[in-house]
Amino acid sequence: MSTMTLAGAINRGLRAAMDRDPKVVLMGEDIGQLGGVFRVTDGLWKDFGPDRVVDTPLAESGIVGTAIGMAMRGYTPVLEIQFDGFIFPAYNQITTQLAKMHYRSHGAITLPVVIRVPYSGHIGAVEHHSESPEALFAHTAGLRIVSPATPQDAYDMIQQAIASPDPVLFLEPKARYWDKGEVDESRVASQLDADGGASAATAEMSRGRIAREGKDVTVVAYGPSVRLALQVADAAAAEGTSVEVVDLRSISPLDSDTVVRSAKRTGRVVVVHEAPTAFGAGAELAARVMEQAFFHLHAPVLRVGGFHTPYPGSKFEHDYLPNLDRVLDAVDRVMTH
Amino acid sequence: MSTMTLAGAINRGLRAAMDRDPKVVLMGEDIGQLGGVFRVTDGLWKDFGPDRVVDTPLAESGIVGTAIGMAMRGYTPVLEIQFDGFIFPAYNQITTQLAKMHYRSHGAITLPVVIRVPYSGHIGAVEHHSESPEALFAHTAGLRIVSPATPQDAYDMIQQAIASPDPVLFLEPKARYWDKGEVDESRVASQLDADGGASAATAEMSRGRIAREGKDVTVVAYGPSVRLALQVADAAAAEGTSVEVVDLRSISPLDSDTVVRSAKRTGRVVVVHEAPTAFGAGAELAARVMEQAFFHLHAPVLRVGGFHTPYPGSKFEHDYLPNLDRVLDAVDRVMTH
Amino acid sequence: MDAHGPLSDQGLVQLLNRHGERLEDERFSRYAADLDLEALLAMWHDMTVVRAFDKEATSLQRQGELGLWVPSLGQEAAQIGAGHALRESDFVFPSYREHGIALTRGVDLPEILRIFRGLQHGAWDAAEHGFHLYTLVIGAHSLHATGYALAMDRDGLVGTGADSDGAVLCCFGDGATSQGDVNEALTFAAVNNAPIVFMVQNNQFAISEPTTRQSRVPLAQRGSGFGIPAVRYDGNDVVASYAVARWALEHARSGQGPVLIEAFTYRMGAHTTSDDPSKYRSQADESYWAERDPIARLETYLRAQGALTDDAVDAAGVEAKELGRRTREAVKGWERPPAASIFDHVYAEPHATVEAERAWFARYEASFADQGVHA
Amino acid sequence: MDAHGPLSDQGLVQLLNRHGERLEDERFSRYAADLDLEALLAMWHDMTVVRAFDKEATSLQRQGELGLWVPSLGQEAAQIGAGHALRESDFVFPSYREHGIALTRGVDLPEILRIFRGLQHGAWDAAEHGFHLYTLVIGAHSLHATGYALAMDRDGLVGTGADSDGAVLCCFGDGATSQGDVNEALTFAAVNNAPIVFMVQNNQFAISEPTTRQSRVPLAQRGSGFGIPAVRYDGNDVVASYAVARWALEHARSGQGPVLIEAFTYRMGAHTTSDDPSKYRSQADESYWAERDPIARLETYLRAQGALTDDAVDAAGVEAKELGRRTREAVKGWERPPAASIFDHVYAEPHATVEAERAWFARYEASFADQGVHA
Ligand SMILES: Cc1ncc(C[n+]2csc(CCOP(=O)(O)OP(=O)(O)O)c2C)c(N)n1
Ligand SMILES: Cc1ncc(C[n+]2csc(CCOP(=O)(O)OP(=O)(O)O)c2C)c(N)n1
Ligand SMILES: [Mg+2]
Ligand SMILES: [Mg+2]
Repeated sequence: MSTMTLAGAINRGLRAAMDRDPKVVLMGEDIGQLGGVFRVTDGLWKDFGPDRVVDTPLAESGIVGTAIGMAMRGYTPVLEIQFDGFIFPAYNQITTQLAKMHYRSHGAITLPVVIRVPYSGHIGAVEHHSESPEALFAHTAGLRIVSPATPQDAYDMIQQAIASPDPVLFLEPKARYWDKGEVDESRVASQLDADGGASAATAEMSRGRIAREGKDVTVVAYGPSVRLALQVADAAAAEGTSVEVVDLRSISPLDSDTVVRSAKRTGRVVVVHEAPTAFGAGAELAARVMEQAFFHLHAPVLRVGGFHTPYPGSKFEHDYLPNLDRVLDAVDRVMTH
Repeated sequence: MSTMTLAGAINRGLRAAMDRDPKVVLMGEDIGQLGGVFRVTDGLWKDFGPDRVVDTPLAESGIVGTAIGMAMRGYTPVLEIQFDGFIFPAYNQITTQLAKMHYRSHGAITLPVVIRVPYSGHIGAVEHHSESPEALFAHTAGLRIVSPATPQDAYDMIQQAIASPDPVLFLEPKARYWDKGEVDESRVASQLDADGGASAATAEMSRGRIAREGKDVTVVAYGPSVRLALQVADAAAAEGTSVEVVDLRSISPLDSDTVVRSAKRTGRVVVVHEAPTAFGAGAELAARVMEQAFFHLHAPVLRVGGFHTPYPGSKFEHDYLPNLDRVLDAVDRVMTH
Repeated sequence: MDAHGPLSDQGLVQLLNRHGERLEDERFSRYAADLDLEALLAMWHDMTVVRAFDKEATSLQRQGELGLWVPSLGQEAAQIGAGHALRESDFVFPSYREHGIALTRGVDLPEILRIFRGLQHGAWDAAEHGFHLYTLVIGAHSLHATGYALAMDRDGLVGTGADSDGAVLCCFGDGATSQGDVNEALTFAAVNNAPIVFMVQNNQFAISEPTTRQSRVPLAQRGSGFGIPAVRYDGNDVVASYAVARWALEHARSGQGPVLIEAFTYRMGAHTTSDDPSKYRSQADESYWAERDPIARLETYLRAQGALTDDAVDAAGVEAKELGRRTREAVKGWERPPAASIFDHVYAEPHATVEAERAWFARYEASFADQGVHA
Repeated sequence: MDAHGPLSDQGLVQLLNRHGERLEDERFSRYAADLDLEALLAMWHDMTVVRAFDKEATSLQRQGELGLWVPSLGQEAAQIGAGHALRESDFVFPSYREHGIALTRGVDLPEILRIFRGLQHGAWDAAEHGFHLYTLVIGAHSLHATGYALAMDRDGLVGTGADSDGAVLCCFGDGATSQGDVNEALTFAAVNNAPIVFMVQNNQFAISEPTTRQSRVPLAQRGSGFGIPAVRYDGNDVVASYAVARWALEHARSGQGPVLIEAFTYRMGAHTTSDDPSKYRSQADESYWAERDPIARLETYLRAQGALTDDAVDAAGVEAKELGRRTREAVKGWERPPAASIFDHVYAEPHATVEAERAWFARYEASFADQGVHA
């Protein structure tokens, strides 16, 4: 066990994956000598050289598109998109090519490409640097989408994502990059070294976890919002409400089973994410909980997310994003039934 | 009143808009001399000339991006994206630029760009020619998304979309292009000629309509699925179930008020769309109906859509897409409560 | 700057003119030096085969057996010439019209029609043939091709002088040159010195739009903007097509980096069977290009050389007929896999949503078996 | 093909060298002929103002008053030269570093900081200044610029010879040239003969990546690939910057179509205040370029001409100080609009979702007023 920041855990996870498999190649803008604008790849260029840590031209479609070609020849490209808001030039390559090639080829071509994206807000940034685009990808079959909330998950899941034969969008909660936590480095190593490691790893990263047990209300979150959900649980506990927190970890697949099981116990569900509420991941979760646990629900599933506006200037982000008060307000509302 | 196909109604609507406003310029691939691959712009190049009906280079990002610049100088570009599956190269321009410029400029810049997209399936086409990408855009604030289901709506709504100062994604149900219907051409003309015509037009195209009244179950659909919903209503009626059909017409904004009102009457809702169910527009609608009509619901809102797979080969599309049996099955299921 | 537009025939490399006469070119003749009459006959053979196949596919579409067909009519020389210049160690990224190259890569032509019958999106094993699946999103594959070429380089398959040396041939049309992706591919290839040949088949149209809507200079000139050497040639001349492609592939294989070649040709047929070219081009234009038919001029040459006999022509006709028969039978004989196969290969590992929907679908289908169809 | 890489200083147009000596250029001197000492002093003035502003903004960022700052340090000559070549009838599409051009377009510099203080995304009236908002998605605005230019052409504002004739100046960096959008912009501009000048400020870096990661040939060469005339010049030379930009703008305004100009310069500061250039470039490199400082060389020249007096320098210093003070006061004085303003201007017409959320937010805020903050 060692203590790491979430960013540090990803860095260590990348290093472990590169040590494990010489076909793992990092590609992105400024990830080499600079170590990425968030320093997540710090030191890797020095230790693995410019052929394993590649500074690409400034073109996201080109980064994803060339990665697809490399993956066709057996490489495992791990890409960095510099900020959430800059993934869209690659949207065509991701949704029409990366996501569909396995299907198009009847399983003959697998594309184990990982796309790392520092995402979400709360860092006081300028436009396009604080967005949460997960729902814009989750509708497209062929992609997996995960987001770790803790250093341990960051360390494990980046390696599981790299081991998975499927393309994975790996969303890194950038406001949590400097959060520290204990990390056991041995568990994922033994998982991946075992027979069927890639399958086990894929399955594991696709499952949510109960981050805190409770009995009155289920609060569902992922990535940057898990910490908020835990704060909500604390605050609610002080008022006598017992909150169960589900950390989804995976958005595609969405581990609705874990949520539905919890919802059947609590009868009340609140979903939190930074992405706009409208047409967000919370909608899918709400719809599934209703479909599968309708007769257990005491109250409608409520959603707390960003608003249906562009991400505003950073001086407004604390009003725009879910915060303790807004989530507690939703908890109170579901508790009135 | 005259009889037109849905494609013909759009053609007539475009012509009327071009007659009304010399700043309306059509742009797209093969829309000129050829009249578009579906002939929706047939005859317009001949009558308005190549400056009003522009064959562009083969680059969707370029089409949308240059249209933004033209709109900044007072033009109203009406774009054709040749097929649904080819809108993604323009995704960045649409979501980070077109959708956000009004906000970015604090309202100083309006971009009345209309993007026409023949969408949805059932035409026996090859890959990328049958998709329903509405949910991939509805999460982004700043865009309006509408889809007509009848020639009358096609005629009215294309003109309302062009009159609207906001960017509009105008989704044309291509399998319905050849459906015929009566069209009253005078109504929208007087709406647009009146004071505040653009506002009234925008508001009107943003509202759903009750396509058929009923009392047991509300079936919600839009675009290509409205016809299916009406067939379901007929079939259900034969079995003694009274189905109310809501034609949403608008996906952004989603006219959930009309649906919620209906849901409060019937207590049962089924949403149908061709797009994959997971993370689709049906999820948002289900979540809203639950939030706003929870205690009126006798059964969970059910969704019938495409599956979480790429759009399959056309020999499978009838299995992949919602059909009479699948929707009736959902109607039966909500009726069991 | 070239003063000529993108449809000019100035400065085209040509080694066999439309009258079937061989020409010399200082730079490229030597790349055609190994083309003896036997080799040329083999090319003629392939060109006739793919044209016959094209005809058959078109008629199957007309009969309703195919949803669509994309003919390569008129582009046989560009494709067969390039195809014969390829080595087994090379890898091709076609767009969707490269049936001629498919043939030279050992793809059984009728298999292509699985796509156009709506049975599947990809219809052959890309790795086995060194021939990637067709990509319908214009230009998207140019980046895959570049990445693949970079991977070949990493794998030590470039510039060693060994037979294992290879390069990528990436095909796209004149229209595709306007796509951002294609230009990004040129950038990535240039800065990384990728072993790739970008081959533009300028068939003068992107559906209805003439190449003048995509560029105001010849498309080969695009290369220079990225520091990529480029050549423009008569794509209806199979000898030049072979020679230029061979030069380009050798350049790339030997580690000298990317090349752009522009085959100036003409789409003699419709864009697809859904298209009606009479809407946007003249009979005169079509006649002009009919006189420049790539197969006819090779025939003239081979006949003049006494290399093409009536017997050979007859034999090719018989073979074409047989291919037609085999194609028809294959197409009509294909069984559609069960509906539930739509859930296969969405992911390589199980995905809960797909598995849940697959299970639902199985129950749903079973309910019909139990109860008969609803209503 | 140019044998030199993208960082070569071969073939740069130069009219004022680093020693502050004027040079002649056969083609471009005449475009600088109208630059008398007064005009040059005005340019010097603007360059010093924007540099002073840059310094103030950097220190405000260090004090935590701004989230970020993007200095234009070192690029003043390229920007002020171009800015002085503009007419009021022209329209500029900047990227996000064109504070120098902003100044010449009448934007009150402190206003720019509203963006970097997180108050808003756009901070001036684009139409009023003929200066579009900053665009942070690299290259995206190049297409807007092209469309805008085409609209100017439609509006009869090109090639008439009248003062109303205008052109678009579109600015982007070396890194941006790799984006698909920029290349699509070149295509759309070329085939439509748009009145636009694409100005690449090659400051040798895209954050940490040297221009060699974007191209293997000089970026100006990109133009020829699209049939667009191009010129490469010393972007630290304000005289050349003016002359080349003037030529380019006249070319475009007069209806002769698009031009690409590459200002070869150097980003003397960090990419942004979040960046640490010591991670990826040497002190030696920075010193080399410090000797080529665009302001210093103009000063040398003007002093040698007796046109720049100590008094003038002092006066500029006072003005800079005053601007600094005004900037600090402005920044600290801006009031944040109410939170509910985030719902404004999402759409031009009411949108049900926004209105419902706005209403919810009003109720939610009111609940605090009633009950105090939760918990
Ligand atoms: C991104 C994208 N946009 C539009 C289309 C529709 N489309 C199919 S083929 C074609 C024309 C392509 O022209 P060209 O590149 O010259 O190739 P050709 O068909 O002539 O071989 C178009 C516009 C597409 N397939 N992909
Ligand atoms: C599409 C996109 N990708 C990545 C970024 C992040 N980013 C901001 S500036 C920059 C470098 C730009 O370099 P260049 O074009 O040379 O302009 P410069 O900053 O040097 O003026 C990058 C990668 C972005 N803003 N947009
Ligand atoms: Mg073509
Ligand atoms: Mg730069």
